[in-house]
Amino acid sequence: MLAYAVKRIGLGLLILVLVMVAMYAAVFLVPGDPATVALGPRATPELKRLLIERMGLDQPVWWQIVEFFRNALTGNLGYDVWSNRPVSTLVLQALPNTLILGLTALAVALLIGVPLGCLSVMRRGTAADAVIGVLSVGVIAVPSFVVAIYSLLLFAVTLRWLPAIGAGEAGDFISQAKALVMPAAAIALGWIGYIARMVRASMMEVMGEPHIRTARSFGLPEWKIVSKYALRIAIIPTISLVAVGLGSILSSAVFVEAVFARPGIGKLITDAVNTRNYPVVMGTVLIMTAIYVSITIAADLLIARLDPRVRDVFRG
Amino acid sequence: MSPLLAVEDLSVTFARNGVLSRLLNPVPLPGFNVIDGVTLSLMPNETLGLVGESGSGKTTLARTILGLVRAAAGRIAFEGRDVATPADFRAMRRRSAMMFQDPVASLSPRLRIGALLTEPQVIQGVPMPDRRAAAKALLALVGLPSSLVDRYPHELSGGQARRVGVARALAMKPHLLLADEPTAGLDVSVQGDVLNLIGELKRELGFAAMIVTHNLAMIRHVSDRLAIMYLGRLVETGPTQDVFSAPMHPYTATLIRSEPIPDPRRRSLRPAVTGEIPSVFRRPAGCEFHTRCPIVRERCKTEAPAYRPMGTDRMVRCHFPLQKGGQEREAFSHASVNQRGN
Amino acid sequence: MSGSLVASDLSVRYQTPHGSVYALRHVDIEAHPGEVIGIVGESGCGKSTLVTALANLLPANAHIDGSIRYDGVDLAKLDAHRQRLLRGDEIALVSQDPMTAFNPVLTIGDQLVDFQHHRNDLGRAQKRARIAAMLDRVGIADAERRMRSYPHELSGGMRQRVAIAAALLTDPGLLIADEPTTALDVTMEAQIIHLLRELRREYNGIIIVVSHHLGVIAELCDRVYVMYAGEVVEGGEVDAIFHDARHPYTQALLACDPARFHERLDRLPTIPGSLPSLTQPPPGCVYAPRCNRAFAPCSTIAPPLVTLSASHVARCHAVTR
Amino acid sequence: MTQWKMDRRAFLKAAGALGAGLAMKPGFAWSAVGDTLRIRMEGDLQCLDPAFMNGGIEDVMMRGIYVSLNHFGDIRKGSPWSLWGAEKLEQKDPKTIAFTLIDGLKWSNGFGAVTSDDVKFSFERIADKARASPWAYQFEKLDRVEVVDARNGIIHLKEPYQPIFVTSLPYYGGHIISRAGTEKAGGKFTTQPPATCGPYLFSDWQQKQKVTLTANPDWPGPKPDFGKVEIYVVSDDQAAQLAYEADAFDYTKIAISATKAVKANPPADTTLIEAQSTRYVWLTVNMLSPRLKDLKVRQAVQYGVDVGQILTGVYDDLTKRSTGVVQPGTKFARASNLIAAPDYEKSAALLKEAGVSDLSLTLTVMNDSIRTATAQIIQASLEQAGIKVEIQPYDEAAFWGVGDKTQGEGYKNIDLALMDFAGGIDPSENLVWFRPDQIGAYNWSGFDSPEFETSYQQLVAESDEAKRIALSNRMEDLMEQSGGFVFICHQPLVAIHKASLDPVIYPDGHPNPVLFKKKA
Amino acid sequence: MSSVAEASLSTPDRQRFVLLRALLADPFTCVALILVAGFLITAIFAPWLAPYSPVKIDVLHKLQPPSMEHWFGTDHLGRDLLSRVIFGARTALTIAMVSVAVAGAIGLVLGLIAGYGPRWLDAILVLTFDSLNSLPMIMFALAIITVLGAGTGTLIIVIAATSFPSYARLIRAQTLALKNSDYILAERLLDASAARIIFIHLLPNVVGPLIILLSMDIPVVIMVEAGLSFLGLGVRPPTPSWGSILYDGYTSIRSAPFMVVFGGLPLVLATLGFTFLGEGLRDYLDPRLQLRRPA
Repeated sequence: MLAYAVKRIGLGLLILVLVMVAMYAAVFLVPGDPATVALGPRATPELKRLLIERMGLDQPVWWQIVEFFRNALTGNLGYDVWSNRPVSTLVLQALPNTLILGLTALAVALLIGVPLGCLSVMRRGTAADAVIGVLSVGVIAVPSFVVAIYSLLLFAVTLRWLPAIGAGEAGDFISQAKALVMPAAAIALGWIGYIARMVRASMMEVMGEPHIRTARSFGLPEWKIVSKYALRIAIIPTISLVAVGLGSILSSAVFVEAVFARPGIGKLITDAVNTRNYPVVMGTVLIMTAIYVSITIAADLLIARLDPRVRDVFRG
Repeated sequence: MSPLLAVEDLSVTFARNGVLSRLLNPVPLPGFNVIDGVTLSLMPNETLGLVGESGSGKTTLARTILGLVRAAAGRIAFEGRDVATPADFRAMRRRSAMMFQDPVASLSPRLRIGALLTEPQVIQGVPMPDRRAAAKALLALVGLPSSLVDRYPHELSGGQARRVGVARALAMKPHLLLADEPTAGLDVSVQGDVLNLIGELKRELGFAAMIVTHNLAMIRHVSDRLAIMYLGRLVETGPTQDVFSAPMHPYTATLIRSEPIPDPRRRSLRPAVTGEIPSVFRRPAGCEFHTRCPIVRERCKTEAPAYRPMGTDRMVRCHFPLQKGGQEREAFSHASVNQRGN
Repeated sequence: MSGSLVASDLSVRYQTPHGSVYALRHVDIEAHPGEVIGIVGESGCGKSTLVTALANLLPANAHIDGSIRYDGVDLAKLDAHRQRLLRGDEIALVSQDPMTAFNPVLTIGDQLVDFQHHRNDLGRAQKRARIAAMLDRVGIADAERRMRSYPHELSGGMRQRVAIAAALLTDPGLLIADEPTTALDVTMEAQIIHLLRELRREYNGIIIVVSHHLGVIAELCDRVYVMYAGEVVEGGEVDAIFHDARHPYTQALLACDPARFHERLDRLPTIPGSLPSLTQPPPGCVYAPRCNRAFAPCSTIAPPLVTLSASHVARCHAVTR
Repeated sequence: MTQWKMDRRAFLKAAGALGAGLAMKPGFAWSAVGDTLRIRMEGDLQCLDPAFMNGGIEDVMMRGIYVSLNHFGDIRKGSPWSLWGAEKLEQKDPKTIAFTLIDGLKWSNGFGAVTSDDVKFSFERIADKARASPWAYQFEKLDRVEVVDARNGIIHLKEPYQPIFVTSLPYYGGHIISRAGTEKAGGKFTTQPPATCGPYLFSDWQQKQKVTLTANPDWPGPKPDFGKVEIYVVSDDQAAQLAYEADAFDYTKIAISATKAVKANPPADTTLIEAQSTRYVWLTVNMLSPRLKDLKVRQAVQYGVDVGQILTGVYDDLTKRSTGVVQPGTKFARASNLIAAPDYEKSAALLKEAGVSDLSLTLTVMNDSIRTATAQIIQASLEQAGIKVEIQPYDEAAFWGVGDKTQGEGYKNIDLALMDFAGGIDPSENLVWFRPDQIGAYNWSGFDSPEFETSYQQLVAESDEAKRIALSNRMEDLMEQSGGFVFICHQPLVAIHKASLDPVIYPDGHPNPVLFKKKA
Repeated sequence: MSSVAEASLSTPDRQRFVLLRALLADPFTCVALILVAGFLITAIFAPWLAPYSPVKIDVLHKLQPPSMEHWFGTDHLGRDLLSRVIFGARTALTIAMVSVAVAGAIGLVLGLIAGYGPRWLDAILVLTFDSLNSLPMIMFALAIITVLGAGTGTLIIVIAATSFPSYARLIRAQTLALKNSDYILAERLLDASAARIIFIHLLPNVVGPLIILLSMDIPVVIMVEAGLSFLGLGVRPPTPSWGSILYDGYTSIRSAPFMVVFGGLPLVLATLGFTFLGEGLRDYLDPRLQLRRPA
């Protein structure tokens, strides 16, 4: 297990390096530079040159990459071109908001999606199964910003139950929780569908296995077979899905973050990309990829914990 | 007469780790031998039964002989020549054939039977004026209707698939046939079909066969000689009739004794052997069988017995081989009871 | 008789997109407490359907006719809930493949505790104690440790012992062993046969052993039913079946088993021909197309069940008392 | 030269009247607005150093935390400037301006009184070429600031530069920072100003969410109406409008496309502001492009664009067609375009004359909704004139790179580009980008007119208004005659605010929260 | 190579009808089939079905609510929304099908190479797939789009480039599983060349699950296209696209809330249709195939 973890982490680091190299290649290819963007019609060539030098964009790409990693190893991810604040600070300020949003959304999605999937399996072939089936695909198909907009109209504008924007007052848990409800729901909705479908599909497969027949032959009640015997196995692919999903939520939260004016990593990176604020782009991508890779590793280790068969393969 | 196939001291080692973990772990973990020091030979036209329980390495041995698995040590000779390089193995494979345990699984599922049957010729560049006709001829050879040429493998019954397997194996008129569990999963009323077919073709075409199986009842009728495997090693070889009538290795005796007899009047009183088959990962010290052997002695636990000849045509790997009429034989006598009949 | 199992005129057919499959037709079997009943037949003979029907585990597309009376109650007429209550209480199943019969992600102990769910009177600790005792009885050393093991950590033979222990823990009146040794190596098979035979001494319920292996049936059973293409073609005392088989199929089947011959045969005996279609079963005798003794009525008129002796029956036009 | 003072006086009168009006109604109850003013801006702050700020929220914050010598009035009142940090601001001659700071201005964090040396430091710092401030052009003509005494100083210009009162002093460049504080901070700072002196203090910042300003107790000037200003960061106009409706702020700019609906059905207690911003929009026709070398072809394009459709389709007729880059409605605006209405036949005839058939052009455009909508109307209307147009959208950063000669020869290959710049209120601010030296930078038309250049130099030095008007009109004629431009409009500025307050918006479209008033 | 096509694609007629009948037997799949067929017909016959030109601008009649004249109303430039939705189907389906096919082909080739090729090559390819998967999609997309310029072709490249790694991983896993299967061993024993094994024996067997997966990914791609168009990085205006209708609808949500509905509805229906059709196909052809993560 330890050897496996070490191996996975090694691979993860390799992926991290490759992603950064790819990012630098992209930067190299993408036209536009921060000076042109920010200074708009007022930039003088000297000024542009100065900014470009300040960001090291005049150096060869390989040198920039080496520099980046050299600095990253000492915890220095570079400085925001405009505010000159450390990128690490920017990311660390934005990250909690997105993480909380993503985790809450996924937790909600799991709490609703998994039981729905189970219910669907227990009532397979019935109207309930059909309704859950259509609903889950339906909610996947509705773009999250549409959900966001309409819930904003309903709950913030018309009913005034929930705050329209922001992440809540710092330190005020209730206000933060209130500000979380709509964005989390907007993201969670589609995921409820995904998870319910995923759980149903893998559950159907598990339900056909001989050990379920064994459990039935001992007269175990169906709910117990589903919730304990089948779910323990059927949840495993869902865990990988959720792990990958958290990664994609972090970057795709940008629509929802835009609608609810919620400060977060999605907004940070899109803004940075749009203004060609390369140090911020690179630093954010590095941290995001690191998080993504660690989540995937964590999920694999969790799967190994949940499935003793896998666990033993790694032990051996 | 020189043997068609000679295997000497063949070992196969499975590495414990992949490339990456070898990079990450500076000290490589030791591999384990799934085949260990196997020596056997096969005469032209002879049928050898390779018998063992699951995990004994019999299938791996068969695959190693044909070069599908790389041997860690030992030597293989085919028709008097050493087989070592990939080219050697290719040459050898052109003169030999293999039948797989699962006949349907060994046929490429998206090809029709006609294409599958003639594929060996196509690959080996044998000129064929009419592929369909050639396929039909092969079907006829194994007693199948020619209408099957357009079928897909999954549309065949178990027996039919087995026959197609035979036809495909014998299409190139090999000198050696390796058959891996040719009757596994077949009903008794059908398994004879396949074996009879192999027997007939063998008489007709003349090839040597090595049949890998765990089915003792079947193999005693179709093989000339037997080789018994336990944990990747041969424990006994000899003419089939002799091995059955007077097994020398306690394991052989155990196997024969364990087979349930389809006669309620001759029920066995107790199982011939207790305990579980150890894993090749944790080979017992000394004689591998000592953990389960009913006549185990102290020496067996520490000292590995040599594989040594006994009499003219027999080899055995045991410190204390069973003698005809010997005392130890009692432990394996087929004690039976007829509960209702007496 | 109390505790007896009587299936009469039992037929099962499956609705499939390609039409009905008549998997079981007009089956009559009976079993009494203390008896070991063998059901033998080759693939496609309907023995799995019979087991599934007896254990009330038929899939939704199965349609059942006739009756299965266990202890006077017709199992086929019970609602799903009552059926479930019987399973794991009165009826226990040891299934075919010990490799896949247990949930791979739950420990043996955990599953065996759950399987005793009908015993509301027992606490978890008591259930575990029962498991330990039962594992010990089926010959598993170090029961406590094994209860903490996951199924894949056990060998096939050991898992089959656990499966038997699990079935016995529920104290069933009817124990069905579906191909209990098929997936095992021959040395393990011998051990499981031995175990089952030992257990029956202390067990008073019915044991039904289903197998395609004549040797296993001969070793274990008191009475045997031979099945072919969804029908019971012959039934009787084990000795009568093996030594005085009357139905041509039984005779042919016995003749095919190479284990019955000690001298080398040049040609192994076989049964020529193939199974009839179960979608459209022949109107006459199901075995007629392959039978070497078939005569005119065999292919058109379904043969009656001929009683040959008190316990020996055969479904054949050619047999006589 | 005198008009500035007159404007100031006029404003003072108006302010006095307003003050009298307020005094007559003491202690009235505020209907919806409390002591906190909540306004919404689009982007977050990045740098509060006036020399390196980026605009937007920073601009608005600086109006609160710093002080400039003068400041603007509301754009709807013609953006008159008035005194603010200076109690006296006098133009002695075309090259000298004397100022006196108001009494009692004090730096925070114990950096003492605000002095004329701080003014000198602030202005000269931006003008210093070595420092490479992007705003250096605002003080391009600054020679030096002479410190007379603690509160008095004189601004010396290298040459006459009229626009200084409106382009430099009231804007970011004119904000005064503390010499002592800045030097103590190492000469530069970004988000933590070492010392501030304005009516508000920068008290809290929640990144990408909100900035809070609280009243500065040491502020010697007139107390602002609101004790606290919260500036919310919401980039999306739609979201902001919804948030406003959910009572999250008191003032927000809204999307132009939403104006019609808001007008028809305004949220409760809400006033809609419609004004014309200084942002001017035009279609660039690049004469460097091989397809557009012929003036006739360019004129065909000029005749082929139906600007009226753009005004209706994109701007809901909230604005009128521009006659150039100079703000319409001001004295400097041209009376009319030379080509005032589309004429497809004329267009086709011109093409025929030029011997061009199957003309197919690419229209480079930024990828936001307003600009792509405009581009599509241009495309449709040029299609009627027989010119095929393909729209090539770019994101903002890539867009600016397209016409940048430092990035290769691509700028010569642009056919059409939909462009818009934020302008000022002096015509020179808007015309400067079309000088020949801007080719390959911001003059994407490749417009290379020596007469334009000389006129420009005259324009900035000239103080006679009539001459300036003539000059600027002539320059716009030159632009149009070159075939390189189709003037579209100055974008409307649309904002909504609680009816109970009275906002002040600068010509750049951003509010000055200091001047927001509560009203009955 | 023709034998490959023959092996993988030729299905006897009876089987084809069996498939169709089986698909129609399930009510969901039946509805899905109708929906998909509907969208396909709409896409193909768009010019005949649309009541107006989708690019005809009429600014005087912009943002009109649904009426008899304009069933879906008009957009912010006064274009007929129904016509744009109809032509949008063409855009959406073309992009979805082409990009999925391109990604599938790349994934197939690379997956086969990774699965059947030497281990070092496999390691490199898998690392590449994983890295591409870890790359923030938006940056990646932006890089390609800004270099190549927005447009249908670019969109296809972006979608193909971001989605092929998952197909390649599937194919690789399948290939690895099949590589040691009996029939591949049997072929190796016959000394079949690597090309023969890959193209005649592996390809037809891995392509089935891939096709199912691809069909299930079509709705995902439609969503991605809509998403990128929403960001203004999708098809070039004035090409009608559901995503740009959604975006235009969003910018006029207060004045014309119906636009978001009419832009979103076909998207939702197409997603529903393709998803259920894909699931029906999977259930029928390969029930054990695992669902994948959403894109």
